[in-house]
This record gives sequence, structure tokens and C-alpha cells, in this order.
Amino acid sequence: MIEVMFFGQFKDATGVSSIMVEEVANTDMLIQMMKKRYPALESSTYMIAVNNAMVTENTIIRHGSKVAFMPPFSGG
Amino acid sequence: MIEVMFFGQFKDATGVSSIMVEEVANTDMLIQMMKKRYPALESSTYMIAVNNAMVTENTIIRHGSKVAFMPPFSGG
Amino acid sequence: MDKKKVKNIFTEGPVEAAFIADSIAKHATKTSIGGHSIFLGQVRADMVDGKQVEAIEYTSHVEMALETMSAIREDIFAKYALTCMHVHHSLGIIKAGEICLFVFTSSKHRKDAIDACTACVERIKAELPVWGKEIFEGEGYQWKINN
Amino acid sequence: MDKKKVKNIFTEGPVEAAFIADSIAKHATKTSIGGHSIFLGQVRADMVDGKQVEAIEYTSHVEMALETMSAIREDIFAKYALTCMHVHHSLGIIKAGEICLFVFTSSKHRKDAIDACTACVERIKAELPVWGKEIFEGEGYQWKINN
Repeated sequence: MIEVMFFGQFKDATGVSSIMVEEVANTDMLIQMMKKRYPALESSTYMIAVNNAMVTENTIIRHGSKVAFMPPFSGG
Repeated sequence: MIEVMFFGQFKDATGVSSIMVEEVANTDMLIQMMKKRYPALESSTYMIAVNNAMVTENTIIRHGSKVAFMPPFSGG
Repeated sequence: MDKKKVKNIFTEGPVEAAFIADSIAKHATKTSIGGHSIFLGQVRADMVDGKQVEAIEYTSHVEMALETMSAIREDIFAKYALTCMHVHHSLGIIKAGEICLFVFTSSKHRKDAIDACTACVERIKAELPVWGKEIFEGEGYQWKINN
Repeated sequence: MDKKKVKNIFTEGPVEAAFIADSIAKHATKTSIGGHSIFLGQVRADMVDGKQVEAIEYTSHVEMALETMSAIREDIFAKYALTCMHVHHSLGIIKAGEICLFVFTSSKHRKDAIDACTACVERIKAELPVWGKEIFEGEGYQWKINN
């Protein structure tokens, strides 16, 4: 299983803070899957982190990973 | 009369914090006079302020003025 | 996840002035320090389309934020001659006028503390997975945007 | 001497952490402020030829220093979009580990507060007629040199 987490406005948009999904090969496939399930993600600027590390290119997702969907940061 | 004030190490060197002197026409003449009276000033880096304003060129000293002999600043 | 020590930076609720005073006072025994630089972020009561921000609610991807902060800390200690650096960021609801970020750097000579503090604040704003929800008086909210 | 308002910046003895906390807390009502920048100068226990500095005794040409500070304040308010700026400098004997300078700037956006604070500290060190006498443990002293 993979844990998919939503933060900031994505938590609002999806209505969940995290969901468990079956194995997905890579981040591109996961993004596609999530946009289908949560259309609000389609038009948004998002960043993806796999196991707390930002990824900018398509990345393999190993079993037990945590993937975060994050809007632009606005801390401080 | 003119008030001549000594600060920092110049107060140490002259042993006084301020003295009153008779009219002196300008700062060059006052500096000469003070160096004669307090030889320790001779070899020092000093700054001169007349009535709280720094002067870098020879400046006329009016009656009742306050002239400060100041070593380099070291506040903060 | 690597082995470097991860320190907590998050605190529920605002950073209190008394806490800042306490942090400052603790450095009196570190007599090699010549300068401290402090940055404080305070929640602004901005007006947005006639509505006033009364608070910001901060949330974070905490585990990732703490790891990111550890990396920032390492970089900054490598670049500047610091004696110490402390970072505190609020989570939860912080009212307008309250303090939500406290960055505190100390060094022998002032330039290191000042430059490190600024660098740290910029990196926190750009790199920490933290989000602020600006809550309007009455009702409604908008998501904060950093610039 | 011109007519601009001259504020006192000098205080006998060290700047206490509680005083700093109080200054910070007072700004909670100014809800247009988004960032505060603080610089604190702390007396270092430097070793000089085997002798340790135990305190610095500060003296000043007070009247001139206050006028100079007023001019610096005017320049800085003209250059940066500040909400407020506070400066406190100690006079008298300040022990190693104690705070002798407190510069505090606040602005809507952080950059103004940060840049103004740094500019203010640099100008204070360069332009204020203040002198520090570094007193060694046991006996002796030397005059501090700013760089």
C-alpha cells in the first residue's frame, strides 16, 4: 500500500488528509489517478514529495511509501 | 569662552573631561594649543566636533561653542 | 531518511514574548557571542476585499518540514560562523498581532548572525512545507501566498 | 542644533531580556506589522594577551550622540518602509554576557525591517560618539576598536 497525503487547500479540495491506495508504479501514474478521483487537483499548482523528499520528475514509488500532494508553501 | 571636551582615551590622557579656554579663532589653532598642553594628543587619531557637528576642515569657533576631541568611536 | 538529528521547531499557538526573553537570557553564559540577530514574523490584520484577516491557521507536513529544517540548519552552519541558531514556528490558529515565527542566530561577530538569520528566514519561507489559512473576521478565509 | 525631536537612546547598565520582551509585546496591537528584526550586541569575554575581558565600560558624548541618532533615524525612515524603530544603547559597566545594544525595527513586509535594522546597526557603530573600555579580569584595560 501507499499512503497519499493532502495538505493545505488540497485537504480542503479532497476532503481528506490521507488515503491508502494499492501499489502504483510511479508518481506520474499516481498524479493521473488522483486528478481523476479529485478533479479539483487538475487546475492547481502542486508539488509532490515521496518519503519527505521533493520530486520534480517521474519517480518510482516503492511499497510502503508516503506521497504528499502539496500546494505552494506559505509558512512564516 | 570655549568649552573643550575630551572623550574616551583622551579623557584618560588629559586627565580632564572638559576645560574652558579663552576665545580661539578656529579649530586648527585650538588643536595646536591642545597638542602643546597635552602632548599625548600629538600621536593620536582624533576627530573634532564643534557644537555636536563633526568638522573635517579648519572651522571658525564662535564664542560659547563646545568643541569635542574624540578618539575613533567604538559603540555597540 | 538519513541519520542527522532532527530537532522540533513547531509549537502549538503563538510564540510568546516571555519565551523569546527566556531564549535571549539563556545566552548570557555564552560569552564568546558578540551579536544576536532575531527575526519575528507577526500575523497581519490585512484587509482583503473589505474583509479583515483576524487570524492565520498554520498546518504543516511536519515530518518533512523537520527534515527540511535539519538540512537548512546544516547548510547554514556550514556557511556562517555561528555559535547557535534556534527556530520556532507556530501551528494552529495565530491571531493578528501574535508572533508565528522566531528565528534566532548568534555569533562572535555580528555579520554572521545577521546574514545567517536572513538566509534562514528566506529558506523557511521558500522550502518548509507549511501552509497558512487566512481567516477573515465574520466568515470566510483565503490561503496565504508567500512572496 | 535643529528642531527635530531628539529621543533618548541611552540607559545606564545592561539591556535586560525582560525589557526586550516588553518591547516586543507592545507591538501586538500594531496589526499592520508583518515582521520584526532585532539586533542585540552582547559583551564578549575576549582573551587579550592572556587576559580576559570581564566587562566593557561605555561612555558617550551624549548630546552629540542623540542628535546623530536622530539624523540616522530620519534617514532610515526615509529609505525604508518602517512602522517603527527603537534603539537602546547601554552606558556604564556592562559585564561579559550582558546586552549593550538593542536595535528593533518593524515593517509590513520583512525586507524593510531586516535591511533597516542592519543599516541602523552599521551606522550606530560607525557614527555614534560612544567609546568602550574593555576591562580585564584582575587589572588593566584596553580601548575597544570597532571594525
